[in-house]
Amino acid sequence: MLSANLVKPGVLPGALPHEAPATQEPLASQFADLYQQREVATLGMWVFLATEILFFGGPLTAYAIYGGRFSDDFVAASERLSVPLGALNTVVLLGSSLTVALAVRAARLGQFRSVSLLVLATIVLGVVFLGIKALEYSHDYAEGLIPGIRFTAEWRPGVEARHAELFFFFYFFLTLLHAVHMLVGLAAWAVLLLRTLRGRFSVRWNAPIEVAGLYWHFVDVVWVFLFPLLYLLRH
Amino acid sequence: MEAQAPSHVQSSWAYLTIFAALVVLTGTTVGAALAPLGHWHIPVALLIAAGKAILIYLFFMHGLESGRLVWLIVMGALLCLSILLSFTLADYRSRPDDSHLRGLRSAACEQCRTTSG
Amino acid sequence: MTTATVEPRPQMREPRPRGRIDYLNVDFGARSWLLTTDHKRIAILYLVSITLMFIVGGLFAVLIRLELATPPGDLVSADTYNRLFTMHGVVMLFFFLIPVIPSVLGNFLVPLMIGAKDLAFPRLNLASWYVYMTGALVALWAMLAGGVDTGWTFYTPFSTRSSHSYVIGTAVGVLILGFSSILTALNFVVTIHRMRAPGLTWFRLPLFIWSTYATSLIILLGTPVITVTLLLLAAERLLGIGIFDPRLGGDPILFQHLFWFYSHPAVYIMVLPAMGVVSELVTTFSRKTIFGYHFVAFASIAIAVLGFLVWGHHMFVSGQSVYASLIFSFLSYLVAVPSAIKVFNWTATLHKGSVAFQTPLLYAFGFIALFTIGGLTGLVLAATAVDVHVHDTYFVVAHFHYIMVGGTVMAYMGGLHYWWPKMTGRMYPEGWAKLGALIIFVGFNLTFFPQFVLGYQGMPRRYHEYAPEFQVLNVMSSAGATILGAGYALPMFYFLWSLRSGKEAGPNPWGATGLEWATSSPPPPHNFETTPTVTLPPYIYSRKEADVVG
Amino acid sequence: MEPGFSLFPEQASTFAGPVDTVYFAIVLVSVFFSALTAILLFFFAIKYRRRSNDEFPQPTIGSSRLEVSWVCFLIVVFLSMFFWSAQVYLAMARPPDHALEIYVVGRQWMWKVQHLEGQREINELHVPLGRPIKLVMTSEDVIHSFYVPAFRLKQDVLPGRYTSLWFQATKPGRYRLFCAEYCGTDHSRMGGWVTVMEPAEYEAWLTGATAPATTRPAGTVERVPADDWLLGGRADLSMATRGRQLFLKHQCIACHSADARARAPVLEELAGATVPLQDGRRAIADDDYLRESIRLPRAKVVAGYQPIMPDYPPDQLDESELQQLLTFIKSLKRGQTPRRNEETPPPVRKDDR
Repeated sequence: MLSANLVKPGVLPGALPHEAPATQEPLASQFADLYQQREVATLGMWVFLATEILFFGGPLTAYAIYGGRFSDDFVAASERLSVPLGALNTVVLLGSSLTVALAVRAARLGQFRSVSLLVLATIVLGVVFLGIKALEYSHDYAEGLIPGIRFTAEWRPGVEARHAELFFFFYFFLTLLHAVHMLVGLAAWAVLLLRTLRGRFSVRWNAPIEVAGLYWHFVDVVWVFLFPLLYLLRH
Repeated sequence: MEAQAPSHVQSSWAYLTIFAALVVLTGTTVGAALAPLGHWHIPVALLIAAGKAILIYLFFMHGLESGRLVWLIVMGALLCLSILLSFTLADYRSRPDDSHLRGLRSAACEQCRTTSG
Repeated sequence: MTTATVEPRPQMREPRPRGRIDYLNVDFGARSWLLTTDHKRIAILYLVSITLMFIVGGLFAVLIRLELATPPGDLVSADTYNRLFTMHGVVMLFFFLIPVIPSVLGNFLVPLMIGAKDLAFPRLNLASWYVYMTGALVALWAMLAGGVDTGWTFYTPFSTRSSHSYVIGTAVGVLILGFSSILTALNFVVTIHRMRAPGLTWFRLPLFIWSTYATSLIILLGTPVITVTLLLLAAERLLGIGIFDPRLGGDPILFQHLFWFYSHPAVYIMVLPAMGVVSELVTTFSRKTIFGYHFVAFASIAIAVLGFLVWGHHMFVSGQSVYASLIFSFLSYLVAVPSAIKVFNWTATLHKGSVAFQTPLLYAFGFIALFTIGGLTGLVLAATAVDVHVHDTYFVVAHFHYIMVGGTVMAYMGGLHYWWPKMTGRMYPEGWAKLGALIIFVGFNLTFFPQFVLGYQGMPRRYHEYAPEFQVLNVMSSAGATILGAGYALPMFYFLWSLRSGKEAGPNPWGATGLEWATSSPPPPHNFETTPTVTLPPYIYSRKEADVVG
Repeated sequence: MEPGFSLFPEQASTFAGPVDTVYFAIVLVSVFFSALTAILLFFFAIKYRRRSNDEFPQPTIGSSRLEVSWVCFLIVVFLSMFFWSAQVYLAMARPPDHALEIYVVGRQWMWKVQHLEGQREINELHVPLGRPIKLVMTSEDVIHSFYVPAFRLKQDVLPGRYTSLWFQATKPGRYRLFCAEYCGTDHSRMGGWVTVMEPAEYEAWLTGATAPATTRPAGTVERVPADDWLLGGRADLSMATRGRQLFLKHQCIACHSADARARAPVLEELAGATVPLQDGRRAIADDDYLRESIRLPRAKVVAGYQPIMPDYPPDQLDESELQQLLTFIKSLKRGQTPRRNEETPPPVRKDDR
């Protein structure tokens, strides 16, 4: 079931001549060989990540403009967010990036038992991240910080409530956008976990894991920028 | 070219050290937020975040070994985003008072001000 | 891998051997079309759906011109008219002009021109068509349910506060459509980078591939911004948060910045593929290598890059700072230079060529002449002082119709006629096609040239009723519109007619030199019997030329 | 605006001449290049038409020297257009300091104009000949655009902010006024006339000698709600006086009194001064600053004062009243702040104004 052929690290695993194709050949018809298919998959993901940079860039530009104009109100609103939970979330997500990096490494080495364990760890860390976010959202709801729906929080005299509401709109818009990307990533990891367990991948063909890894690292990089910009606005 | 020829594979220790560096940087950015940096808060926070992003790109995303084309794609997207940001900010920064235009006032067309015809 | 030497002599009479498998007769039935992953069939699916959207957009245009034949608003009410010009804009721009050449001609030709069996991600390509149809259906539902009256620009705070129409429905339709463009562009970029035939270096690529590549760059970098801007617009309209509404602390000019950051590069998404088509037509029908290949190729990339720097020239009078307006005006003049290089090189290519007057070349000439006028009136609009007078008047309407209808649609018609034999294996009727081209050229100029004069006289755009002194020119414009409408109807008939009883077209009816002419017409499912090897730069027509360059 | 066919509208402002000149220069260059392209296309196509099917032309690869010189030539031509029009644009951007200010409010589907002396108009604007006029404009709802083709000028009118447009009329007459930014159902009916009058005639008009003018879109019979706003525009109650009444009516005097030790800054000699703010920044007290400090006082709190001033949203103080208040504040010289106990004319109720 699992091709657990341990290979001495450092040797080019792909070059084993006697490697019997444990899995049926996944070469798509329009490609010359598996190498081209892997190159195309990774390049496709990188181009998609370029569009994602612009996709997150749009609201961040608007956030930067309003941050410049209403800096005091944004600082007052940002102080309402809990920095410990945010920092913890960042570490959780960095951890999931670590497990993904190790999973891709293990896949290249053909150690598919550790690949499935690491992918499982990634999914668990992802769910923990979303759990903490849900906790924060319920905390914000209780305090009446939901823009447009329930924004009843009290502000100290110098703060304009509408600008604070604008800050919280960007907070929810950016973090929900990020959370949606997390969900898509978790769904992808679940599918890949099943495929790994069914032995679909081999040392010669595991590009999907690497491509999903690129996507996940990008979602982590987005949070790396969102955390200071949203949580750590101070005078 | 026969099968998939992945590049060299780093040891798992390398990844662990990168992860540790990232966690340390997260700590520093939180620390920097508490320090009284005044209007330097955001530049410092962005600098640290950029550092973490570069670490993730180079090591976790194999940026080092994935060739010039991928680097070009990432730089292209970041350049495009910086164009959007810088031109929009240029508009907002130069909007309240156009005092800097007083200098150009002499260049303005005289005929437009005197009653002609 | 055999070297597919392209025989640059037109072979017309070669009878099609019975029983040869091509992408059309390899399979029949709805399933074979709706679940295909063959880029050629997906191109045909796009051709059908985009032509339908063009007809819908055209109907709105006819109603608008009928209303504007008389100064008072007597054909339709003001609200209906506002919905008409908005939907004409939305349908024609997002559902026709932006996807047409990349999705129809690009999908069909990119793999053929670079010697690949198919695009990099065939399933993603089919998904792109389904996403397009979903977006189109959502927008059509919004139109039938009540339409949208904000103008295709959705300016706030009118679109988020005062408009009582289906703004969110249309915005979601356009938003979904953005993903379809992104998927197509992603497919093209990866295919052109990684799946070229052996020997096909970047400077041996046909110029249509260069311009499709540059278009894909713009789509990939621009579309995400409009997608997220429409999301912000829908959020503001639903939640009442003051992102762009000044009453709640927002700034309407920020919406204009984010909107035009995509929407100006979008006009290059529309015109760049047309330039690629014209480069192919001019070389083939003058049987000469393009003049200054490197300049034309890099001009496409220069347009893609500079296109992102100039969006502010839409906002000279919108309350943008004088400083920013001067910067945008300066850069807008620089972005005009690459287009002028292309026009210069097309004209120089004809010099000492062997020019054959066939319909595609007539459309190419129409493009070059009308695009030059459209481009030069762009210089008028880039001049800040003059733009203050002509902004939001019919001068602007005439300018962008000269570029989009005189430019892109002309080139699309030329490209459609040029590659029709390759797509269907049949020739279109030459006589009728030339007549159609002439009618379109005359109708177009009669419709839109008077609008330049109207614009400078000061007739604002999007007016349901106008001052009586503008009537003379408006009647001319409306008359021209009917001729233009007839001009576009004609090809639809003879193209369908040619499917049944058009002459047999051999693999290379025009004697062109692209790789797509090295395979049969219509091509087999996997494009080439054996993957071709390329040894020569493109557009080499004669033996002498081959050894001069080879 | 005599009917009849003319290629371009009348030149009725000092900008019309320069703008037309720049326009014609660019049009001439455009006609030259378009004609050159068309003639070359036609000439090459006829001269080098294909005579026989196996005719193969000489290979010419292209000369980069020709291309580079073409590019340099283009850049010189284009940039000269840029500098020429930028020069005129800069003149448009900076109104002269002593311009006559007229206040304009755009709302869905009419223009409401107020003159400093108190005269009010709808869809009409009377201006004197030969004096620089500065229109200070804002909108009550969506974006409009004040466009007078004869002056070659237009400026978007934004809600929540002041935008200005300046011109100097050179020819008496009546010129069309349009709204150029799409603003809804009656966007095409939101227009009227700008009347340029001799200075003497304008003074007579200002003192109410003639009835207040209004251009009602053709066919509207019913009483437009703005009618009573219009009739209120008597010449004896100038905008500054009306602003002073509002200053007292809304109890601004309670805090903004003459002595500096009070709870709010003194408003004398404020217009154009540089105001130090609490967070260390400095703001110039232009129209936008005054408007924001009335609508959203907590946005920019002056250094040394507490943010205790309440908001004044549009339903308490509409755009026309805010403009009157602004005129009053800008007219305050040293020592002119009204004292608290001064008897003021009976408080003017909203409906009998």
